[in-house]
Amino acid sequence: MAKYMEKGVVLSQKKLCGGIYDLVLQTEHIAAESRPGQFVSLYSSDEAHLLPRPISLCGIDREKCTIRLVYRVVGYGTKEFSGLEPGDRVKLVGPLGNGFTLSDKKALVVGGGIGIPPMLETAKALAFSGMKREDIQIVLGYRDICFLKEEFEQYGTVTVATEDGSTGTKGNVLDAIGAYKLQGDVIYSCGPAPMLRALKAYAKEQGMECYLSLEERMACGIGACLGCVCKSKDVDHHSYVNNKRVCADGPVFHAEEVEL
Amino acid sequence: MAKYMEKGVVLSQKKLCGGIYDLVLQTEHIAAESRPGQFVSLYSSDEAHLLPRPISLCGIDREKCTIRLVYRVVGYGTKEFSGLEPGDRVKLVGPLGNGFTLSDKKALVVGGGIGIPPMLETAKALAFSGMKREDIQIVLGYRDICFLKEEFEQYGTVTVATEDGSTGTKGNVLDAIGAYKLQGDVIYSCGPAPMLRALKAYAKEQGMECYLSLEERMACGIGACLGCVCKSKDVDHHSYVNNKRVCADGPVFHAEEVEL
Amino acid sequence: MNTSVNLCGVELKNPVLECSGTFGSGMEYSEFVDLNRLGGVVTKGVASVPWPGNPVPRIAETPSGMLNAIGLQNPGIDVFCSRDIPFLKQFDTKIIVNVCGKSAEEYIQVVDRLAEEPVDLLEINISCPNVKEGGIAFGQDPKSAEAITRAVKDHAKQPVIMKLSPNVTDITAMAKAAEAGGADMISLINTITGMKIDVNRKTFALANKTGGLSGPCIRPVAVRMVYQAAHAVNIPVIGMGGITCSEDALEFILAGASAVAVGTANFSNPRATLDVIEGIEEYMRRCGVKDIHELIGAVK
Amino acid sequence: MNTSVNLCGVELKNPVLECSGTFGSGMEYSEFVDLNRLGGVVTKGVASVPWPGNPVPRIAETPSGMLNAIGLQNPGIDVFCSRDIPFLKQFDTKIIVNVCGKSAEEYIQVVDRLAEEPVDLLEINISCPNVKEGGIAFGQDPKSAEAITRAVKDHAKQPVIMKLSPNVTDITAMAKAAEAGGADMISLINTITGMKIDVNRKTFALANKTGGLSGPCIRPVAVRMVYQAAHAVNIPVIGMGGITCSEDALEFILAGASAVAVGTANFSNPRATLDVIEGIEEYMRRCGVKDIHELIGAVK
Repeated sequence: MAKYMEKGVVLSQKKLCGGIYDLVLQTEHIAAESRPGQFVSLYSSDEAHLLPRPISLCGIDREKCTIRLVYRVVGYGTKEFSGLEPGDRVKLVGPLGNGFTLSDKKALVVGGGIGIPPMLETAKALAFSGMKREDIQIVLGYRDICFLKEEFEQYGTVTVATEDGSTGTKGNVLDAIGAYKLQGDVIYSCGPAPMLRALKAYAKEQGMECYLSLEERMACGIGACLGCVCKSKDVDHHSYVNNKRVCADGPVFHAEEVEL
Repeated sequence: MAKYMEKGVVLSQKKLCGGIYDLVLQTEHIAAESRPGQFVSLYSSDEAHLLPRPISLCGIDREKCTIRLVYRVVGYGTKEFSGLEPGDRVKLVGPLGNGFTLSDKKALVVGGGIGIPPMLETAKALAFSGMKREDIQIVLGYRDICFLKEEFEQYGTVTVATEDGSTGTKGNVLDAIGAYKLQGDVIYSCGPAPMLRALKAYAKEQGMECYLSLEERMACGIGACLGCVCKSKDVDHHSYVNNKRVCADGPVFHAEEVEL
Repeated sequence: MNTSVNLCGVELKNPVLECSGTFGSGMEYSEFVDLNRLGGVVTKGVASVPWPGNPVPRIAETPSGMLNAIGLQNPGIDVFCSRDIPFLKQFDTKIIVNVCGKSAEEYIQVVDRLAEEPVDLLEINISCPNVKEGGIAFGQDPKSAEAITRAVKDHAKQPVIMKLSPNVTDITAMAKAAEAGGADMISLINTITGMKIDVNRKTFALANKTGGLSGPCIRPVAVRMVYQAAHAVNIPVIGMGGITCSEDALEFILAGASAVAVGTANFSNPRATLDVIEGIEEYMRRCGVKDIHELIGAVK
Repeated sequence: MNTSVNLCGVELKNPVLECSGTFGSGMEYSEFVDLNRLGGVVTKGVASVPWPGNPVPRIAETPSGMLNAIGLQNPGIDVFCSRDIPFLKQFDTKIIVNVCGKSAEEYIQVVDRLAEEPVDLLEINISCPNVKEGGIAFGQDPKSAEAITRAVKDHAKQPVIMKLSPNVTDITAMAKAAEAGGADMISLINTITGMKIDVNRKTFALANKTGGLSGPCIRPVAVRMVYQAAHAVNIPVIGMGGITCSEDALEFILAGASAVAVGTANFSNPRATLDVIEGIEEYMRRCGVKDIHELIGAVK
């Protein structure tokens, strides 16, 4: 898979809810080469802010060559991106990372917080692969306001958990899975570390295959700097020291492959 | 004279000729307190560029509370300002410096290069003070393309020198003054150091009063940091070491007061 | 909510000062800042006699920072005592006089002259990289630093802050040397020696060739050194280096600084000191911090 | 127009390298950069055995810069020789292997192992601030630096570059120590030790507490030290520290660097090395410079 450095052109941007933005970019090559679970690095135009901001792909349109990024404003870079308007250009590099390896097994698609967006393209890919709707169980965990939920409903059965109980099960995604006794043979997931840790334990207990998409501070984003490693069960093929690179060997890992 | 830190609102901007821009800002307080020969400090919105960019006042409209800045793109800051569009906001501090002390003596108003813009408001002030047109001799020195020339003609008799000889006298402002035997009792001037040095010598030789507006790298722009001093004949009243502060004691100095 | 800190008997209403040399004696900035709001005003360095400083250009911009080579231009202690101190006495803030010299004798002359003046603290600058003699020569060798500290302390009537240079291999050795010499406090960091070359004009950006690097660019170095120094000595530490906002100031406080100073940020935002003070108060409210002392050195 | 430079018998087609640790062994960047265009590739530091490096977070952004505390994670010399060297041999560029160790013996093991490998130059890292033993311990004391240089030189079959730390009081003493120990060249600067505190989480931004500061923020310090070092020794100097574009690179060359290396800029612009090479050529055309040697050390 080739990687490209481009100037993406903003096609649209809207605010989904407090602090969450939905940005669509026209790319030259990136969309055509992208798959669910991969990410792009966006760059600030401010010279004081050097490092790329890795943002997962919420949507990929290979024909129109557009990508959709749904992200939370957490710092300088994302604040800047939230001000982009149609026609503006933004430097990006991608597609990066491995993405999800999908199968036709009965799936639990689990997203928590700002880990929800990449699961949308993942759910879509599963649905488009011809899987039955009832074999795609989608579980979304929010703090309070639900974003992207209606879009997920196109691709499978959606179960929601909210921390404040305002929608669905009060609690986290594990609470929702338990409450509805959701079943599956494989878990695809992205979300905060505690959620991934709980899913890993749950999958092990249930004898399920489980894939986790991790997050870590990155510098190069392409596997060269070794900034964003995670502890792995097996030796990694870069340094042979049980440190896999989140940006290049991941961000998606088999749950048993990594220590959380 | 009070100083203000404000967000100026861009009313208009146009390119006058290669690298020279004409920017009009709506200010809250600054215009009302400004006088010819003073300047404002504009700030980059890029966090990597900290220092103010001192830009002289080419025009002041105290009633509408607007200021006009005509500047050359010479680096990062001015490049950024040249991209400002109507409605954009830019941080500025002003008015700064002493400005010209004008009298009703027969005047030679001399500007060279990007030292021309502040002389426009100066010529206007002389004209509006009721001086006769023939007592306001304006001499402008350009590299090649003449900007603001027509506007100067409203206020006095304009003589032009160009380095390439494309308009007026081929050479510098001194060549033009010599060629037309221009007379006056006082010189008000702004321009590159060699021009000011030549004017100082000429004024001394002719027994004329002469005021020079100087330029120097600044940090605070308000007289605190002592970054932008010039050698002065008399002890300065800040440090008593013959170092006058261009930003606070100047930028306008009596020619005999400073060493160039 | 308590934001006041007591530095060796001197009670500051809040821990926010500004850095010597960036604020004059406050006169120019008093158009933008109510000096009564500041914990204290740290004056531009003053010597026994007027110093003319370096040739221009004295200033160059660098990424997220700047270089200066002012060279401690100052009017000397006589003018300072007759003009700057009376000016500052009009305000309800502490007066901290930064003292510079080219020899122990020159420092002592200034310190002696200030003995009877209404000055709260002395900051001894042994770390200016822009003067040829004195200054940094005392600030890069522990033995010299200890000796000059002791010499100053023997004369000083006010508590003494030794201002340290970051241009050293081991900041803890310098901090301990100041403490051993009897310093009541230390402040750090002064600027880091730097250089900029104008590639088009093929010459140095500064007439002095080198200058002192300051601004947000050096903040990570400053926070590290303040943390190391605070863990090395038992006297209060005043932290500075690239503070532009309250978050920056809190980094230093959490690292162990009992007070902080705002420097280069005054140039990009004349109100920076007030923004820092207000931001610290807001942070304390938001995080339920009742006393600023809960934050000093809280990150270990 | 000649852009080639000869470093102790090794002819680089141009003076542009990248900094060890920012570019791996070039594999990942070869998707963005034709490695044949580079003067040479400086590899990530390699030790005698695999090193796991530090816990995460290893990276933090700072104003116009970043902190890293990777801790020299590397696969050890055996994997390196069987994988990275053959990869690099495919390209028409020079191979410069960065060597790290925790003791003289470890450095020597790597140097010995490389003796028969098709490697052009060795860069000995005595300046990494992110490992507890070795590294910077050798790089902050002239006597130790001289000794490790001599030990390495006794074994090395390739010319030796000693990579110096900026975390010292006097860079000229370190440069002279390397020269006295027999170094063929020196390279500088490595990162400056820094720290960032997350005030909201009240903890260090890096798991290692401190990290190495790099990026444009440190460029003025780097240019100053390269200038000082180049005037202190008679061996070639390789300059680095915050180079993002050709103007930055030219600052170092004018200050006295015979070659330059692009580091952190690779992260913000994967094509940065090529941009620097093309920019230098364009500058030489514009200014009528026929040979890059006319520029080396031209600003005195």
